[in-house]
Amino acid sequence: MAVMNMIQAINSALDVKLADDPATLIFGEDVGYFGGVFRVTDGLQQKHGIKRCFDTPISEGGIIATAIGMGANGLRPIPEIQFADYILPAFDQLVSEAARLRYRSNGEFWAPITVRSPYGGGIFGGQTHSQSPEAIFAHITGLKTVIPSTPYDAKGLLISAIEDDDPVIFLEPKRLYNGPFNGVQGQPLKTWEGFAEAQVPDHHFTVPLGQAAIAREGADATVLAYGTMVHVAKAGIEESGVDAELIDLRSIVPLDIETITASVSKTGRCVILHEASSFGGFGGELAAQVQERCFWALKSPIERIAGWDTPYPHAFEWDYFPGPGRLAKALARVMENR
Amino acid sequence: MAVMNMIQAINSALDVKLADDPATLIFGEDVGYFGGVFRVTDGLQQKHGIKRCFDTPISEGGIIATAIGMGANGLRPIPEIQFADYILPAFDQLVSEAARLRYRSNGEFWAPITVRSPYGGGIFGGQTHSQSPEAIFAHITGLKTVIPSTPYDAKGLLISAIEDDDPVIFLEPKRLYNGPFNGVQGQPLKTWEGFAEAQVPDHHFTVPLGQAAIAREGADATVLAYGTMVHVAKAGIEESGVDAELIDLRSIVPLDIETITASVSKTGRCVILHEASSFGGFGGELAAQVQERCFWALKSPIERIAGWDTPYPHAFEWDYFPGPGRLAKALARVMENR
Amino acid sequence: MTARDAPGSPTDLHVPEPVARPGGHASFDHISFDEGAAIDRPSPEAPETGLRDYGYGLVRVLGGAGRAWDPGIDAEMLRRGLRAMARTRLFEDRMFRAHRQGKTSFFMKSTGEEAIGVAPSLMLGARDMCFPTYRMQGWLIARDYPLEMMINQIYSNEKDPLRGRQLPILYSARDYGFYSLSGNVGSRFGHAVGWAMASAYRGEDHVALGMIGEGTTAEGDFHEALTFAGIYRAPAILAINNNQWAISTFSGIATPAGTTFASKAIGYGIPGLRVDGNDFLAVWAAIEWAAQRARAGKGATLIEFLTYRAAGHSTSDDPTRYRPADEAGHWPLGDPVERLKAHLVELGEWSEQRHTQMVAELTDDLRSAQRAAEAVGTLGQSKPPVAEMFDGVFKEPDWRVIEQRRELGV
Amino acid sequence: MTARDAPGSPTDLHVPEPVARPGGHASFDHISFDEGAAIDRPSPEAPETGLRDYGYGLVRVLGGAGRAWDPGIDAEMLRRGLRAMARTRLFEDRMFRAHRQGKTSFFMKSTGEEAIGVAPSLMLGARDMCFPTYRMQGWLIARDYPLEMMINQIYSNEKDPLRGRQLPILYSARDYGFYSLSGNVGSRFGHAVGWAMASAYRGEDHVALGMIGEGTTAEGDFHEALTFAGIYRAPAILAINNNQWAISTFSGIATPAGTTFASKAIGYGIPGLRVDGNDFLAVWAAIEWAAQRARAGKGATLIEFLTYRAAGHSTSDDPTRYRPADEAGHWPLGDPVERLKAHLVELGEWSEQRHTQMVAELTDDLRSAQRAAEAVGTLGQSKPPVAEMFDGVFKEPDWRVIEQRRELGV
Ligand SMILES: Cc1ncc(C[n+]2csc(CCOP(=O)(O)OP(=O)(O)O)c2C)c(N)n1
Ligand SMILES: Cc1ncc(C[n+]2csc(CCOP(=O)(O)OP(=O)(O)O)c2C)c(N)n1
Ligand SMILES: [Mg+2]
Ligand SMILES: [Mg+2]
Repeated sequence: MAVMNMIQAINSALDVKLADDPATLIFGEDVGYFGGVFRVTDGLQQKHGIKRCFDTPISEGGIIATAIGMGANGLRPIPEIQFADYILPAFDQLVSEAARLRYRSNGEFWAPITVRSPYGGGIFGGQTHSQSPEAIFAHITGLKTVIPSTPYDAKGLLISAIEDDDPVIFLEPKRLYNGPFNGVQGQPLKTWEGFAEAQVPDHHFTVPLGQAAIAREGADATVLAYGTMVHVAKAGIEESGVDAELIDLRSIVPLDIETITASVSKTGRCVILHEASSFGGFGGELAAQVQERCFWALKSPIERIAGWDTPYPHAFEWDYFPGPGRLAKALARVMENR
Repeated sequence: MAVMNMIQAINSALDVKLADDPATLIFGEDVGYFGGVFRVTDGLQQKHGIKRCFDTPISEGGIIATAIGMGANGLRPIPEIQFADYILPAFDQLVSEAARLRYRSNGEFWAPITVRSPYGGGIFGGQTHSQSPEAIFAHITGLKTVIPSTPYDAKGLLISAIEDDDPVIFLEPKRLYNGPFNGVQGQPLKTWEGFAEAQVPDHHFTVPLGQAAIAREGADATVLAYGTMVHVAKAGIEESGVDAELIDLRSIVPLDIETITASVSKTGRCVILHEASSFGGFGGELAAQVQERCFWALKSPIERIAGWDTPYPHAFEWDYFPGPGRLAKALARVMENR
Repeated sequence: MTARDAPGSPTDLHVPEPVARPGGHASFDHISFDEGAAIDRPSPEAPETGLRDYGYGLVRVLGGAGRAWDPGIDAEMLRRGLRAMARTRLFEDRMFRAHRQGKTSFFMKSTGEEAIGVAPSLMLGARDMCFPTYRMQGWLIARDYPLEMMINQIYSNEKDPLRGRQLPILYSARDYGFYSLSGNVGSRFGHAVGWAMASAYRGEDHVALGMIGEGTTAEGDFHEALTFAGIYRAPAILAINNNQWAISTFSGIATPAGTTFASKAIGYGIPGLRVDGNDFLAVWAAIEWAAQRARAGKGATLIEFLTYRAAGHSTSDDPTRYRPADEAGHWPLGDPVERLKAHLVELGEWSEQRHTQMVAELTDDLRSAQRAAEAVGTLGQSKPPVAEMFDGVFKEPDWRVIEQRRELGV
Repeated sequence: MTARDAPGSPTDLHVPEPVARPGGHASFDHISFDEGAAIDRPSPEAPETGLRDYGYGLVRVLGGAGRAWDPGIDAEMLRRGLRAMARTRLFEDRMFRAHRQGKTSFFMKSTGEEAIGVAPSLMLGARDMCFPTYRMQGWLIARDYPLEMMINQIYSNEKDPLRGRQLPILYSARDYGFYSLSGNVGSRFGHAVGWAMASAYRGEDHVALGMIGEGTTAEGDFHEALTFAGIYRAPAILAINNNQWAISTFSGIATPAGTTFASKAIGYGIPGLRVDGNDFLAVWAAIEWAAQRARAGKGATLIEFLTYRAAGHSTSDDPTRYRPADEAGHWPLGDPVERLKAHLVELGEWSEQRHTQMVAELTDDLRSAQRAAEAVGTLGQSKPPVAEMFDGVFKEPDWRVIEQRRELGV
């Protein structure tokens, strides 16, 4: 057991899998000798050899196509896309090929690939280093999408994703790499030091895909969040004074619908929080599911707190980023109806 | 005024625009000499010349990139993507470039392009000639998405889309090209002959983007649909015997939220119908909006009737396609709560 | 000083057009059929820098000036190739008619292009993998994939090996070295490279054959696959079926006149061969050369097979609307079946009579395979259990499909 | 007969590595700097088929063996070029320091590569359009785009011409022929082609210059742009900045050793020139040749500019982690500023003293521009009104941003 930040935890998951499964292979832009622009693959080439962890051309479509072909030939590739914004050139490969290969070939071929990519804002990355594209993956039948919020989960979920025989998009909240973040800019930076979720075993362990975590128990409202927003939600709940239950979804496909419905059935109120722009975002699916399944329990409209329906603007990062204050207000609103 | 099927109506819109605006240009796979695999651009090259309507390489990314560059240089391109399933290789161009150009350049450059593409199933097209990708466009800030359900609207909306200075995805319900279709397979094919919506003026006219049509007035429930599903909805409402109001959204971005909320506030019940697979589909956004805005009016959970969460399977097309029977059942369910 | 805008510019938007449209005179005079550098067969281990002219030549055996590329195949194998090509043609004609009879929704033929499916199938090994286009039914037929199974797939009936999930002819047949097809063109080209890299990674000498249509070379996938293949020296054969047409679009909309598809190899640092695709022996020889190169650890080869799409694009197509009706007759490289047959006859290894007899046998086989498949059912008459629609989205079903299956009551 | 799997295969996964990593000996011996065919300057209207060797040569003027490419620029313009390059370097150094001082979030330099931004900017016309990479601030500086405006953009302050919406240096400056940049690499390369086609469509003789990094040539966008450019003979100059590195990744991961980026033109039927990118005159000459060709209706040219990224990739990068610290010193093509300066001195048109004086003047200008921008504010101290965040998603706002703006109370 060691204290790990999220970078170290992910690095450890990759290290464990490179060591225990010769079919695993890591590749992507700058992941080899250099160890990745966020240092997530640091030391892996040196330790496991250049054939296990290597640089690729700047060609996200090519990276994913190559991974699928390798996956169809018995390997278990773990490609990295440098920023989630740059998954888009590979979108056709992910949707038309990775997601559909098993179904269309009646199980003759499949794509056991795990696509790691840092997503989300809060680092002044501007429009193309800040986006949260989970909604467009969630709609694609045949893709799983996983988003951890702690170092422990990051390692355990990543090992599960790698060992999963289906294609998994593994989105890493880059704002959480070095420490938890409550959504309020300008405070002194926190590290993961001292947080229980940063106690991470060195060895192999898994956190199963499709099981949400109850990050905070509460009686009066349910907050649904994932990734960076789990920490923002904690702060927002505290600020609101509402006794809200916080569910960290951890994977949005598969979605842990039971934990969600059990909670909202109990609390009767639901606020959904995500960083992606609101319209057509994953919050819509969550709201639709919750009202379908918990309609008679609901005491208030389900609220969505999310990025505005604009691109992610550099100077206005902290006007755009859905912070704890917006959540607190939403909680206050849903509590008006008793 | 003439009777036009949807192919003729779209062709007429293109013809009108080629004639009245030298900045318009049509290009895509097989659209030139041949007139398109669905014959939508038939005769346009012959009439307006090869520089106004021409074939392109099989390269959807290249087609859209070229269109954006032309758009930035004063033209108003109308590229065709042969099937909506094949928009995906151009997804990055649409999202990272077309949708964002105006915002990021503070209005110095923009992409006044209209991307036409046939979408949807019901023609035994199998997994990659049947999909409905509207949800992934709806989530993208900066893209408009238009889906007509009649020849009249197709022409009027397409002219509006072409004249719009923002990028528009114009999805054509291919199952409606030659006639309306109520979702029940195996009946004799209907043509557009005899339908009021097929009376289409030859000349220039517009149907504005962002205004839904009330396709059927009703008091007890609201059905939201677009494209092919508008016709399925009519049949499903009839089958159910429920006095439902049917709203044909016509464009999902911009969305006519007022018409929707006015209707559900009146009826207190809402069923959403689309052909795309359900999870993460545009129905989620609609359900979320409706419950946010009409919560206190709702007498029943909002129901979504949509494609199953599987790829579009060839042999099971009519098990997959959400037909009027499923809608009728949903209407019956929502009517249980009075 | 910075303003250089000249008045009266000679620029204009250039849109290439084919030599002839319906009513015009078909001609292929603008295409070079010179053997050029390819009159010689270089060592498969030769460095790429010495091979840059091969993309402008033409590898030929039957009717070629030299015999450098003659793969020296025995008569038995030549007859096997002839048989597989003839069988493919008969099969496709029959299924095309089945479509016209309403027995399925869609069909595609490879008439006049059979050598490109058949020769690599026979040449390559059981553990090599083909990443086909939809014009390679010949690969399966050459490896004796059961015809009845092919027809069950085409009919999407209860015995369809792909369980009704796929459009006709979008087969998958792992045990026959045939990777899963899909309706999207081009998107598996890079899978061939990844597959080959995995093979190399394990030190195996299995090679991947990726195939793409000449029209589809314009997709980004083509470039990405070649880039990766060149850099990682993937043991892959990347081949272009240049059948002159992409639906109604001529090959001049995929690459400008005056260049060749094979020459696209040059930019990727791999050899490019331009090959008579209607010459069974040339196709075999080129594949063999590239496979030897790959197995020797020298990496990938790009091959352009010159051929002609004698049929329409698919059952949805009518080629007389966009090309001269007699264009096929002007195609200088003839017909692969006729050419191989003539060669065997010339060798004294075949005769008209044996050919007629073979066609009769093949027709009988086909007829009984079709009969067996039709006993199961044609499209709409028979299909796998509807419950199977929900299987295989993931390895294990999640609650969504479980609930939905229940909702549908299956 | 079909099983050809040989035992003991020599295949293995090949992953290219650079000549040297930190601690190793930097060397560029593996790269050819021969002028080759490019010792001559062909007619800009020459057919492409005769130009295929140019992609392996090197266009040089300063220090080259021949003078065929000498563009004959007068001393006044040479001094203008020198000044713009020096100004670019000083500007970037200053802004790099501003980043270190916390005045902005991010910055990128083009140190050692200034000729590639500056020479085309001065050579091309006011109505031509550049589709830049982020290493072309020199283009704006050469056209006297106000430095203060550049700094306002970098600081995202209240006077930022892009209203705080973009990451530093992702400028847009239509009136200066500078197309909107974005963080995604490669995705505007095809816009250059579309823009050029529109120009040709109207019979105008304005050309587009598309620029891309050598690492980014691996994207599908590169291939698609070249395919369209070749087929429709777009009046576009498509240029590759080959500065040897893509962040930490050497150019051997973008194209295999032994080939060149310029030779990628061959497969698209357009000429490819390989050019000394640190030679102001050679860059000018190559752009001029390609522009003449484009304006003559002969279509596009691909140009590879050989240069070296002397700086780190960006403020987020530390190149000593992945390449020898002294690698820049081994770069055979020197420094563009020093070379042009030496040339002017040799011509008797410049002196050390004038240079020192120029640097002093430029530094003064810069200082006052920076001061003016800082009077407005640095990142976080000043920004445009928050309400503007909601503008410009569409031409007209829709109800979503109107509601959201209200919700935010701005
Ligand atoms: C990504 C994608 N874009 C477009 C299509 C539509 N389409 C199907 S086949 C075809 C033509 C392909 O031509 P070519 O590559 O020359 O192959 P051929 O049919 O001649 O064998 C097109 C455009 C598709 N299936 N997939
Ligand atoms: C589509 C996309 N993929 C990845 C990145 C991340 N990235 C930014 S710059 C860069 C390296 C580009 O190298 P090169 O093209 O050689 O240009 P240079 O920086 O050397 O000028 C990468 C990988 C990106 N910005 N966009
Ligand atoms: Mg073809
Ligand atoms: Mg570079």
